Amino acid sequence: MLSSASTSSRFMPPQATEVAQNVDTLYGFLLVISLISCVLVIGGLIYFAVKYRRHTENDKTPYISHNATLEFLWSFIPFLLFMASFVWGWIVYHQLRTAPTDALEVMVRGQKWNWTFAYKNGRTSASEMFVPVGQNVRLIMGSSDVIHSFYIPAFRTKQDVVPGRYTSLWFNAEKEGDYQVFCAEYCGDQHSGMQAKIHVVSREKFEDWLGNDPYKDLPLVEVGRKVYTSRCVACHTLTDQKAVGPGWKGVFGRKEKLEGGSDITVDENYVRESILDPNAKVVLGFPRGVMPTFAGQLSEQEISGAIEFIKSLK
Amino acid sequence: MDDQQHHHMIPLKIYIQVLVLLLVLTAITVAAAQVNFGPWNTVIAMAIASIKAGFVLAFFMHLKYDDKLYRVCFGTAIFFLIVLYAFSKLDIVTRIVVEPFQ
Amino acid sequence: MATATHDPNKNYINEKSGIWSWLTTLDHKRIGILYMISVMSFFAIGGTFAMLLRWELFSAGRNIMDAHQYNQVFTFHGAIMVFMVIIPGIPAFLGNFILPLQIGAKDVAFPRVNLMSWYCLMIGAAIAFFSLFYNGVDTGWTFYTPYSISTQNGTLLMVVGAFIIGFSSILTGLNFIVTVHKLRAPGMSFWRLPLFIWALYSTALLQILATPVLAITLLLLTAERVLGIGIFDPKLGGDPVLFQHFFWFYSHPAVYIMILPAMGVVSELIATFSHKTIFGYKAIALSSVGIAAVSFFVWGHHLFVSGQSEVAGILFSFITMLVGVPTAIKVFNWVATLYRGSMRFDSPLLFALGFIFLFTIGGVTGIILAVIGVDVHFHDTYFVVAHFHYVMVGGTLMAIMGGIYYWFPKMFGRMVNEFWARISFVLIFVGFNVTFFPQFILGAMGMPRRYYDYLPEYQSLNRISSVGAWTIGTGFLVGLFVIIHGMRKGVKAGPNPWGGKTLEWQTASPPPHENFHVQPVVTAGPYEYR
Amino acid sequence: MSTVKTATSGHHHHAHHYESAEHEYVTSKFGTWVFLVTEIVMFGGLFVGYILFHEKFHEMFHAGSTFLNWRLGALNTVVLLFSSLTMALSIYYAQLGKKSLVLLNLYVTLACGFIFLTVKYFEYTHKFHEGLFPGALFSYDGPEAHQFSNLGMYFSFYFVMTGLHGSHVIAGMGLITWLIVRAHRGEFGPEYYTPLECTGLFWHLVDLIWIYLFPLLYLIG
Repeated sequence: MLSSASTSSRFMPPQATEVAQNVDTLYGFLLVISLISCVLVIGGLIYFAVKYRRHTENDKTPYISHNATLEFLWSFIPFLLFMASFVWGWIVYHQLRTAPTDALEVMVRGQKWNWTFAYKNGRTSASEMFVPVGQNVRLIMGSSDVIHSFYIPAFRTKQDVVPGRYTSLWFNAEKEGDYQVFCAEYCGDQHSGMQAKIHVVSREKFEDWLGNDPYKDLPLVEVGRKVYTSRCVACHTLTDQKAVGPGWKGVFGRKEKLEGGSDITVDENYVRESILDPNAKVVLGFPRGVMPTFAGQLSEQEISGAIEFIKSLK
Repeated sequence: MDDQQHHHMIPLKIYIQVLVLLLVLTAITVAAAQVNFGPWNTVIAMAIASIKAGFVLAFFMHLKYDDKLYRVCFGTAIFFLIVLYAFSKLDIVTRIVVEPFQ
Repeated sequence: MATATHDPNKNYINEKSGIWSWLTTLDHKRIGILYMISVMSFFAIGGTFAMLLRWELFSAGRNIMDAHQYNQVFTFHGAIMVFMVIIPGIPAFLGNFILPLQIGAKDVAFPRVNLMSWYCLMIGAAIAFFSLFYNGVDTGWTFYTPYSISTQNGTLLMVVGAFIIGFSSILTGLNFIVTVHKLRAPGMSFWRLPLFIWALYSTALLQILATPVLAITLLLLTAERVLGIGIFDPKLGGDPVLFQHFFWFYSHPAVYIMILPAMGVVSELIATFSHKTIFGYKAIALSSVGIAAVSFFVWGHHLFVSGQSEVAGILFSFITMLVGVPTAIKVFNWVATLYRGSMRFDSPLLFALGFIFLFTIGGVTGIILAVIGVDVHFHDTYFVVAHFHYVMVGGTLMAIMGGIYYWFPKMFGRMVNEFWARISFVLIFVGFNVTFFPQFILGAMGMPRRYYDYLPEYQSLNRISSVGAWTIGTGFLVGLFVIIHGMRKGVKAGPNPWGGKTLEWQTASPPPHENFHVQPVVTAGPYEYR
Repeated sequence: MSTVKTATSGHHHHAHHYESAEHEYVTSKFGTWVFLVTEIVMFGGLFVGYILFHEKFHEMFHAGSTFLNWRLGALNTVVLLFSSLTMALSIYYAQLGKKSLVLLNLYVTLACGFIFLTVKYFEYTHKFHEGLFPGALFSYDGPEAHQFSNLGMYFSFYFVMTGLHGSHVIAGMGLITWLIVRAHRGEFGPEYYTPLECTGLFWHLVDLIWIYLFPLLYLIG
């Protein structure tokens, strides 16, 4: 009976958590019921349609108005099947939504178009997070602008991230690997670009990653490149092509016309100000109020790194 | 062709009595609001308002003497509003508040 | 009124002429035709947006438009199809034309309100389209806050447009309830009403009781954008999840406003084209009303992952299962009607059988989504997109096409070209499955919906889907030509070309202004094939 | 095809698709009641929103309601209740065929509408003067504003609810003016007073909504 469950899992992302296996088994069961009911209904439809074709214009058809037992059966049996799948669904849902108490807690912040993560010891990362294998992890999620949704297909779990309050989600990854994270609630232009990766690694690698400083003995330009790949790639390109924001190649030192009509040359102060307060001086032709502020989210080292990186793109 | 049978008419006296009753009830609800019964204030105010509404519906809007269908209409509207309130309230009350750390 | 001598070739079309006679008509049949023209043109526009969507999704990365334009295209596709095509579709077009005829009335209860309902649709649609000049709308047809509050564009105009279109739906519902209660032909008890009328009556209940909540929600959203009242805006202490509660309290009954009339059309088609009385008349009639009633308690299955509490989620999942039972009963009754019938595969029957085929798949996937444990994975993915297209396009649009071809002789006095109508069915049916079945698999693989760009591994299925979409487009184009050709050059049709037993087949085609020269008296049920 | 109206008092030809004037009367009344259902559900949705937020921010709503002048609210309640009576009486006298009394009652009802709106006008200007604007426009910085950051939300509800109700009062007054014009033409009498009855039902509903609005906003807050 569960053969179709295994065939279905061929079209599903890998089952990386125990909950994912339970969800897939339930989905397999539902697929089997659906297959049977489709075969019954559509098969019956086609069989009757072919068998009872019209021979002459005044064929006599029997006056069958109803049949109580048949009608009872085809109401009660679906009702039982629906109740069974409801209860099974409830059990799986309860498992999905009750986080074990000893879980490793990580703060997740959704912001128009990237995800940032903060661990208890102050270590932060963007667009990617590291998690030890076989460890219960509980994400406490908030949004600083609109509704997003943290969706990990491989863990079969998803939870909206609602501004103004916190929501949570938990998982226990059993297999090491990189797992894709999507934003699943429409949140504007780069909704499809708002992705992240969960790296499930061994405990030692995780402890090492957690402890070290991500920019240890990296030149400022490389720090800037890391900041770019994790925070800015969704809206800025490394060429001179405009995505949502300006392309960075050759922008440094260029003279730009602002919305107010005055001119400005792109220097360190303008870049720093645009990072901390993007709507202060908006260049003509670019949408106002789209770039979020990074004040309080980027350290001094990361901001100066970003500036150096932009400067290096001639 | 016009089989004009006279529709039910409420005597003038009853109209006047209903208005007086409504004004008295308004006075009561205003007086009751001055006294602080704590959460009971809301219940009293809504009860009196519902009584007043009942009188307006029954007499001024002829619901008491009219086709029962109109009562069904009014009742269904109220019923589905209660459903909207009940399910939304259930969600708000049973939400688990998630606390951040740090 | 004395029975004037009625001139046989005088009917509602050629009785008066000139555009003004159409724009100020009070005849329910003419208003039905006005709605037909509006709904079909909005469908053409919405369909074009769908073609653009599928072209952009043909391969990963940028094809023909950038992200912001894509977001506007899917918003307009959704809003036009929902508010202007599929909600007014059957009730206002086929319903307006056929309801008075099927219950033996001369017109709907309030003809002027009926015309006002059409103008509400057109004015609302005009305002909604006007948002294109204020750099469009990119919030999705659901207008979720706080995004719909903060985005600077024409959202306000589309919200006001949808608000006005809502009144068109309310007024149609009001007219139908009063007409069914007060203007039935002598002898036509509630248990002798055709099933299409039962479906329209249940839909009217939904239109009356649910649409006003949409009106107040959109009004609050307008006040939110203009005055910043803060009820749905978290920055001012509001609760965006409450917006979702209010929005879906209307929008789930709205999906039953879309499907119930379609079920009514299919009941008519199955009974007439198998020349056999419908199986389980009372069961189908009561399940229409049953679905309408239970549909008010299930909206929370749209909020399973939105931050709604677990308790509420479980309750909504349970009640959604209950609404599945009457839906299943209806499908089983249709198939049972075919047993020992005498079927001729005219285009209306093909669309009815296509409806049952696709609606069954849509229905079972709906049950899968109602199981809360599984829905967490499938919510907001292409699995959901495939599900609601199976029930909306596979359901309501197939029923609209079936209904048009079925009542075409009654409406225009001519028959459509059967061969090309069947070609259009095959194109739509095959194209539809090729488009949307792969999307179930895409959803299972985790591809989220409303995605402008996707990972390379989703590309092959998206390509198949896009090719299928263009086949549907061709199918509907062929259908359009069939209708236009049929109107002008179709073979003349008699009053009852299909051998139907309901009242509309007892008057001329196209019917005179007052529908029946002699007031029909009903003595038996609607499907008396003895 | 449309209802043909003749000048003689109260005589009226019903529309062609009805069997009799009585049939038209009953159908129109049923149609009005179904329309009232949509009004009740719309205002009801607003009331549900208000009650949900009232229970969420209880103290803030209470503080907000102290700004309202409950005496003006009570006066408006009395005015609307009285106008409900005069509206009902205009139908009563139409059934008796006393055209002058019908007109008198309609004029009094209209006058009550104006009184209601002027009282609302003073309440609104008083609030604007103090800076009690809805939501984000809230610019009052008295002690309560420091105590509750979202005090503006109470006034959002206040202005949306009373504004929507006020617009329905204006709509009702428009209908009554149309009735007055037709009453002057002598169209209403014992045989035909359907428009009076339907407008009356609408006006009573507007009064009914104020009966709930007054305690919810002014008294318990």
